[in-house]
Amino acid sequence: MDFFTEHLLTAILFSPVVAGLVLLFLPGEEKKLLRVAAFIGSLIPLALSLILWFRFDPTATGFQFEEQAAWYEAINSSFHLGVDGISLAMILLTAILTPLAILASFGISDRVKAYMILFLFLETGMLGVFMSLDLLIFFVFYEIGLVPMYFLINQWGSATGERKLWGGMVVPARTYASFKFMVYTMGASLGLLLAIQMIGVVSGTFDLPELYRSWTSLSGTYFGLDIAQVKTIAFWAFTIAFALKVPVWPFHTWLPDAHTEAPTAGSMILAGVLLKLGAYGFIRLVLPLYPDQAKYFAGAIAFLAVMAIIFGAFASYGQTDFKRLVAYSSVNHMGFVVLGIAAAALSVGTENAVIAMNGTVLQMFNHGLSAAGMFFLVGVLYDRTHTRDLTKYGGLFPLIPVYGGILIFTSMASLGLPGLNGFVSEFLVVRGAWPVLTLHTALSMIGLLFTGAYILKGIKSTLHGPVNKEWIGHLKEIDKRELLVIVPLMALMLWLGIWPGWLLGVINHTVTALFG
Amino acid sequence: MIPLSWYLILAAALFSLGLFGVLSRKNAVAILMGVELMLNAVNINLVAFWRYSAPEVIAGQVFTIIVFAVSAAEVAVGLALVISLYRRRQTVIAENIDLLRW
Amino acid sequence: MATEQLIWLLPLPPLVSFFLIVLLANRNKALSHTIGIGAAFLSWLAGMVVFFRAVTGEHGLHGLGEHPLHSAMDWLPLGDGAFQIGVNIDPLSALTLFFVCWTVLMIFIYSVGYHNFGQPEGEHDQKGLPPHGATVTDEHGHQHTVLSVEPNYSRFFAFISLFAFGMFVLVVSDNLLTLFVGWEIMGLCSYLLIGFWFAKPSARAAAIKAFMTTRIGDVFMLLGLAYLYSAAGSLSYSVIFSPEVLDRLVHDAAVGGFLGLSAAGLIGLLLFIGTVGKSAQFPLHVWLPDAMEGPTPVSAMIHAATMVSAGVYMVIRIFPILAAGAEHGLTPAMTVMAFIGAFTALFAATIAVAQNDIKRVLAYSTISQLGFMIAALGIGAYVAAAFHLLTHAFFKALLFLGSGSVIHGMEHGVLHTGNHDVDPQDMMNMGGLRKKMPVTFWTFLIGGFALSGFPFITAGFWSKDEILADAWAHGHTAVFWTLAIAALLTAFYTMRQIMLTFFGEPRTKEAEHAHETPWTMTAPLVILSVFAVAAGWAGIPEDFPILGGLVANFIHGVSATLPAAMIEKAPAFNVIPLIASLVVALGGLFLGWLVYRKYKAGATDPVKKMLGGLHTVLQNKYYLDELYQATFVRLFNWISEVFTPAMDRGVIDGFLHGIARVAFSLGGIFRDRFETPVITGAADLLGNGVKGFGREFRGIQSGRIQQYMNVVLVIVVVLAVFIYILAQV
Amino acid sequence: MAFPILSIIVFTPLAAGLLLLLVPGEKQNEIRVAALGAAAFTLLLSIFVYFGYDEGVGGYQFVEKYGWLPQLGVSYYVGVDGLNAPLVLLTGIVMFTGVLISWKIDDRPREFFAFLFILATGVFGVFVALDLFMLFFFYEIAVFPMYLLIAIWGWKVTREYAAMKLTLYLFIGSVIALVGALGMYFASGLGTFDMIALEQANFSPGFQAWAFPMVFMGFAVLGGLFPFHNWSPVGHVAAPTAVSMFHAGVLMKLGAFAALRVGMMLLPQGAQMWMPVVLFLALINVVYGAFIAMVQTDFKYVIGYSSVSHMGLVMFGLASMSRTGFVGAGMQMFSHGVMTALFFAAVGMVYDRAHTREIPKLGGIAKNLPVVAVTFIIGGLVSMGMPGFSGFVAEFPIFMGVWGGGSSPINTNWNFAAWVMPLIAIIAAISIVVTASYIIRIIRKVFFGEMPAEFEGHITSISALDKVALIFLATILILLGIFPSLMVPMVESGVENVLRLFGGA
Repeated sequence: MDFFTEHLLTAILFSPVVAGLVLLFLPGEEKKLLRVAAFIGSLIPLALSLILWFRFDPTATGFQFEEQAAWYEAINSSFHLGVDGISLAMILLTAILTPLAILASFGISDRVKAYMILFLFLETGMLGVFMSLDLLIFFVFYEIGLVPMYFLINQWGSATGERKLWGGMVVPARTYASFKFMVYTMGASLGLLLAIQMIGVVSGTFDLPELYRSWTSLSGTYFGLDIAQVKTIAFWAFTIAFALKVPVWPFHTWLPDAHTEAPTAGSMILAGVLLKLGAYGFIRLVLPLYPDQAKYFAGAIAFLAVMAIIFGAFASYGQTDFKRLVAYSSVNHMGFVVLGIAAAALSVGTENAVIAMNGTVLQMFNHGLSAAGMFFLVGVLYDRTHTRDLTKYGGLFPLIPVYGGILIFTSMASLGLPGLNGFVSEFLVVRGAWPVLTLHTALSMIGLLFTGAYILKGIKSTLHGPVNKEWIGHLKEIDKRELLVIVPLMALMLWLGIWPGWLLGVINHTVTALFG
Repeated sequence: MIPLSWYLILAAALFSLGLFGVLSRKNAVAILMGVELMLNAVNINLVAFWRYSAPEVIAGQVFTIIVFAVSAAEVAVGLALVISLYRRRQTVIAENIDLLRW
Repeated sequence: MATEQLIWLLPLPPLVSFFLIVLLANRNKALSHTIGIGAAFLSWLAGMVVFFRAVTGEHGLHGLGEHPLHSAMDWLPLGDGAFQIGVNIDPLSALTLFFVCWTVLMIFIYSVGYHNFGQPEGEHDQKGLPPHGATVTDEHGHQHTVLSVEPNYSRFFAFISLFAFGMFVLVVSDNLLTLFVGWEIMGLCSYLLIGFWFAKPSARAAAIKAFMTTRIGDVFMLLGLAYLYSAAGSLSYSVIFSPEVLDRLVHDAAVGGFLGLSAAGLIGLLLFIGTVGKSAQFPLHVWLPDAMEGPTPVSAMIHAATMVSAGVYMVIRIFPILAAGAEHGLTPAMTVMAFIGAFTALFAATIAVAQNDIKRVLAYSTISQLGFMIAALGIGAYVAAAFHLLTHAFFKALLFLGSGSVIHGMEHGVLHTGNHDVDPQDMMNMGGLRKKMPVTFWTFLIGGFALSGFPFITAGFWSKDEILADAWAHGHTAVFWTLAIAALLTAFYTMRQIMLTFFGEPRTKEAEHAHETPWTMTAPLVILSVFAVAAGWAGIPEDFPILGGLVANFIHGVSATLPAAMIEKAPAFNVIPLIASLVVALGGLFLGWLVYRKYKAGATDPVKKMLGGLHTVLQNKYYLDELYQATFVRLFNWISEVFTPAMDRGVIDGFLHGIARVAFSLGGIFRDRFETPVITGAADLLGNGVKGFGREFRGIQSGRIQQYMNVVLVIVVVLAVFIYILAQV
Repeated sequence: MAFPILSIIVFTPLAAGLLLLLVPGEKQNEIRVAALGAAAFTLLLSIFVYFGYDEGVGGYQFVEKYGWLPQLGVSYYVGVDGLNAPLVLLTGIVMFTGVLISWKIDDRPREFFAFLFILATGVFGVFVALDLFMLFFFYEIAVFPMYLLIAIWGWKVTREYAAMKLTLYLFIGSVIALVGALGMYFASGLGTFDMIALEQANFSPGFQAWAFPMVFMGFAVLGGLFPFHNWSPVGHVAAPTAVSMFHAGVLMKLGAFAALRVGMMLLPQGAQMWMPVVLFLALINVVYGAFIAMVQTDFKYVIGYSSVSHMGLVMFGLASMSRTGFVGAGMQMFSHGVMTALFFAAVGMVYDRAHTREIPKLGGIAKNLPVVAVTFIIGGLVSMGMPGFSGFVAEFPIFMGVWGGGSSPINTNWNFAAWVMPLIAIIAAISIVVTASYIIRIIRKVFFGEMPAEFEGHITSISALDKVALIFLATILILLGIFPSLMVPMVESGVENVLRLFGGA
């Protein structure tokens, strides 16, 4: 292992920050320069993670490219990084989506510098979560991601719209959304924080591989409670924190607001990667650390997941705001992720668990692609029409045929059409969940059915139907830059739909080792 | 010879006169004179005690002389203050000089 | 090239053509249809090669049944193994491949003419709407309106190419998952094609209706697949139809079972619901008639030859699972199928009687015919079902294309008169087209007779007769009679259609000016009509009087697809079903002729006279759409537009806001009720206390030296006295 | 005798202050430069001390001891250990930045800087003193100039009131502490004020039982412990910017530090007896302070109450009676010092331009003062304990300490149920969210959004010196957050010392 390989993860992790700092010293009025610089800066981690991808040995078990450095000896927390198949997939997703998101936000002309820097910092935050093998480091990155996102929503979010609160108090929608996003998430991760502290106190270390051994095999009485009860409480603390991030019903209400108000690129990343942090937390922390509790409460979690699937679909169908519609679709799709997680937790050690978890991770990746694509397309339309109201569109297909085709393609991917990426993962999840969570799975089909309903509603009211005269001549066809954003996503969607093996191969081995 | 008590009575009378002067007079100069009287009363005591108690040592006279010196200095400073005060306020009446009051 | 490789390549040309047209050729109409038809032709060629290599292998079909052409590869690495996908040609898929290749190719060619290739572009045409016709000036300076080319011409060929790809995938795949993939791709294409004229709200609605209704079936099918996969550990035919797996599905309690149904029964039912959706069986049939909003070739392709047949193909495919454990009589799953099939057959036939739209009639007849197949399978008539699938594909495609040709001719007339109020699809506006469009007439006649099962000649007769024979032979008399009545009605409404369309005098000016369509449309009609007749001969029962054995019964070989244990030999010849089918076919046709032979323009439809109120019910399809609208659709709209927002915004957000309010008010309480009064209060109290104390005692500070000294004196005296007293004591 | 670096640190400001008084008052620029020079010099020395301290060796270093009043056992005895070295550095930093941002003061800058420096001397003295008498001596020196600084240069509206209130609180506190301290002096029977010696005096439990609360509470007043916190917000608000920085940044640490050094280290058993009470009070500080900060409308009051809440965390860590808790408290003292200095600097800059601190009236400042906005945001993230900033590395161990407090080896005679400590930690954790909510609110309302029309043109950009100060402080916060190892080992070595006194490992 040469020096480069040994420190590959650190390089990937901090290259965006470095890029951000470089941006800091570029002249603020050179917007073009800043944009390009940011884009290039975000390409570096992509290139590096591709190297990582190819140097990664899918057949080896356990974590690879591990790095460990002293960080906070006083509480036995070290800067410990490492990747396995699952995190590798997520890193790849992050590294792919960020440049595209930055490319998508070339339209931003207000405080470009700050915007781009925040975006790069955000990328580091997300990558860190996927890489860290230390509970505390995990939390650090998990939380730090909130900050850039908050400002992206609060500063660059949609300028219009208001939200009524109690007592006739009316606040701007983006203010409401960003505040809700930040405080709600922090509030939920409070439990996580406390639980982490508790773990640190009880087992004296935050190192995950070590905790996998020691914490799970812990016994005795702590804080006057039996360890089982302690673990149960901690389990719920973890679960709620991650459930909110995913988000699982009924913790999902921040999501439509945040997504709707965020700038296009923000929504892309939010839906594409940030939601995955929650699911990843389940896979990386909850299941390995609390196998028994997870098994015991899997039914409950699955229930919430099903509620998310069903009501996510219904709510999405009920929207007249295109972006809200897509936002709720995330609730619906991530529901399947959680369902898969629950199934894996319940049947760990069996073939079902392996299949469900494979489906889950794949679904995370797929949803990352399709959701990002959908939000981007909504953004493209919004840039041109300055409305997100579905009733204001109609019959745009003849005016913007290329866009229309792309929208239909992406919608179908998001719908889970066989041949495109969404289907394989959803099928695997359903397959894995069916034998152990039969009723839940059956109920979730209602959601799957209405996925179709809202996707078609989106297409129907934008592209199809009698053309809305108002737009004739005022609608620009999707341009080259935008194509540059969406085409890679579409390519990946198709590729993953036809030949998921290339990704699943990496995921599967890890999953089999962990849950088989 | 004359008993010591006589000297002491004289001194006490002189002291009381001085004290009365200090307490009763309004004129600052007069108050100073009262102070002088009291000092002199002290001197008389000192000399008398020396003479009757320990004639062989001269501590008594020495002490008296010190008192002279001090009183002289005191008068000098005091009168200087009074005069400068008079220059400022055209008065030497103690009542009117109550700058220290709250 | 090895046959297996050929099978792998078989579906690809249409896919390639799809991408080529979308990415490159979408501006060039000629290039588009060249690519499209070229691809279809390649697939057809490959299909034929595969078909003949397959059926002419040693031991013919039986050999193929035991050793199907099969090749597979790892697709999804799962756990230690992997999920395999592959291709597989056995007698059943070979048969299906045969008619799919033909119909697809024919329809591709037909579409060129149907979309008026070579005609000028219409002035008022816009993408997403049917062409309105173009005005041209001939050499004499006369202006007249002619058909104009379809604005989205290229797109149409892209879509049907993709559709063809889906169908081929479905046919050649060796496992249910890739079958489902093709199945869904077709679903998408049917959505896109039904909504091809998406600017028409009716088309848009129909497209969504079709997609959603079939999707209902699909999600159940997905569950079925999941169940089957988890129970059998695979989805490959070779595994799931192996006797030991079937036995496990039936008897192993570990794999579940529910309400007395074995796992096999449940899986079968779940998968069957998929077919109910796809093949438009009751109660999910409602989308098919509306789907007629699409261009006619689409109707032919989706709703006759391929997609709806795919549903039946799938149940035939999984017949071993359905029938598993049927030692005595029928499995519950089969009973359900028999019932639904028979019911649908009759039900749809009754509706068809009262329809005036030429395509809707065909649509309902399709539903009804598919009902026949399902019913056949339900009673275990495996071969008969497959047989009818084959013949029906041909003659129904023929009929649809014929109707399309008729409509096309009518449109010509409409453009000529310029009266756009006349619906070119309404049979009441036609009549007498016999002379105007001879080719269309004759081919349509053949198709119609095939559909009604005109004895001995047409394919429809043999397949339908076989179904009835089976039903009778296995003693399912209820099914038998139901189907017989359905067949009677079929013959009747077919004749009604023919009479109204082609016979009598033209009932409108438009009908008078209708004329024959270009060769690109008629040629496919001719070819298909050949099969509409000949396809039946491949399945004449050996023991049929006179005709039996003239042609080797090819169709029965299909049963070789089944596991050996399940193969039943064809029922012995019996005269009763034969008579029945003769009676219903001829009787129906005769009745139709009788009723409509003197039908004049403007007269009320005789059927209406006969049926009266019932006719309105039939015309409105038993008000099922209205019922669904009033129940499900309304319910779901309520949930998504009223209930869910109320829950999210009201309950959940309300709760969150509540917490926030509590926090803020708590801060206020702390500040106003405690901090200010108590803490600050106490501090100020202290401060003010000290101040007050000073204020009280500052009087001493008079600044009068003598006053001070008086005080001193007093104190001195007091002390002196005090000390003196102390000294005394 | 080594180079008397600590004495130089302590007396440089005093000397500088006195010298400044000799400079003619109108030579303002010279005065400023001189002041800056002195401050920079002190800062350099304190940096040297900080990095010169060898945590590997631990214990007291740079020790100086001269007899001062041998008859009474009073000696001039100074030295640093892992606990106060960071605080010396902190004082240097705050002093330096304080001078930087007070550049614009034109009302008698000479006297201002003179008093500021005398204050600094007092603070340095308290931090380094190892002699009880010296400690009190410097303590009073530190408290007295505060009165003048606030009363003369403070905010017109409340300065007299605030100055008087502060002085009363602090003197009363110090008197009570003094009584306790004298009690120790006599009870020990050693006849010395040398704290190192007194550590060994092992006072009788009975004595510790009453002496500890006096000493601890006496100093804790300056540390802003509930219910004696009330002087601090008022004082912060009234004081001029530089003084607020000193005040919240350093002076409050003085209280906490003295409470630790004199109270806990000299009277460990007393500490063990009384800690539950302290813990409870600190808990109130943390939550209550945060809640009140949330509803304040005055920008500076919000910061003031947030200081109360955060100093509560220091006390909280001390009261946890566990290694991690102590480490956290040590870190929090430094982190909060820098953070709050930054806060007040920013607030001052905003106020100097907008002439109002009413949050609803402010808005859109970030456009004209980007540096202020960014650095304030960083400070805000620190105060909401956002990971990656020093606040987190300080607060996390504190909470851990409280979690583990129940089972910590050094808290004897606590006999309440094992679930109490976790419960307390959980309650205290609420403050994090509350803090987040008000910090976010301020950031949004003050720095972003629409700028009120009346501010147009008034919000002039800040000087380079101001930028230096702000960025300097912000950088420290980030560095510490990313590399806690810059400070933690040192604090740990100091904590070792404390634990030893508590009989814990």
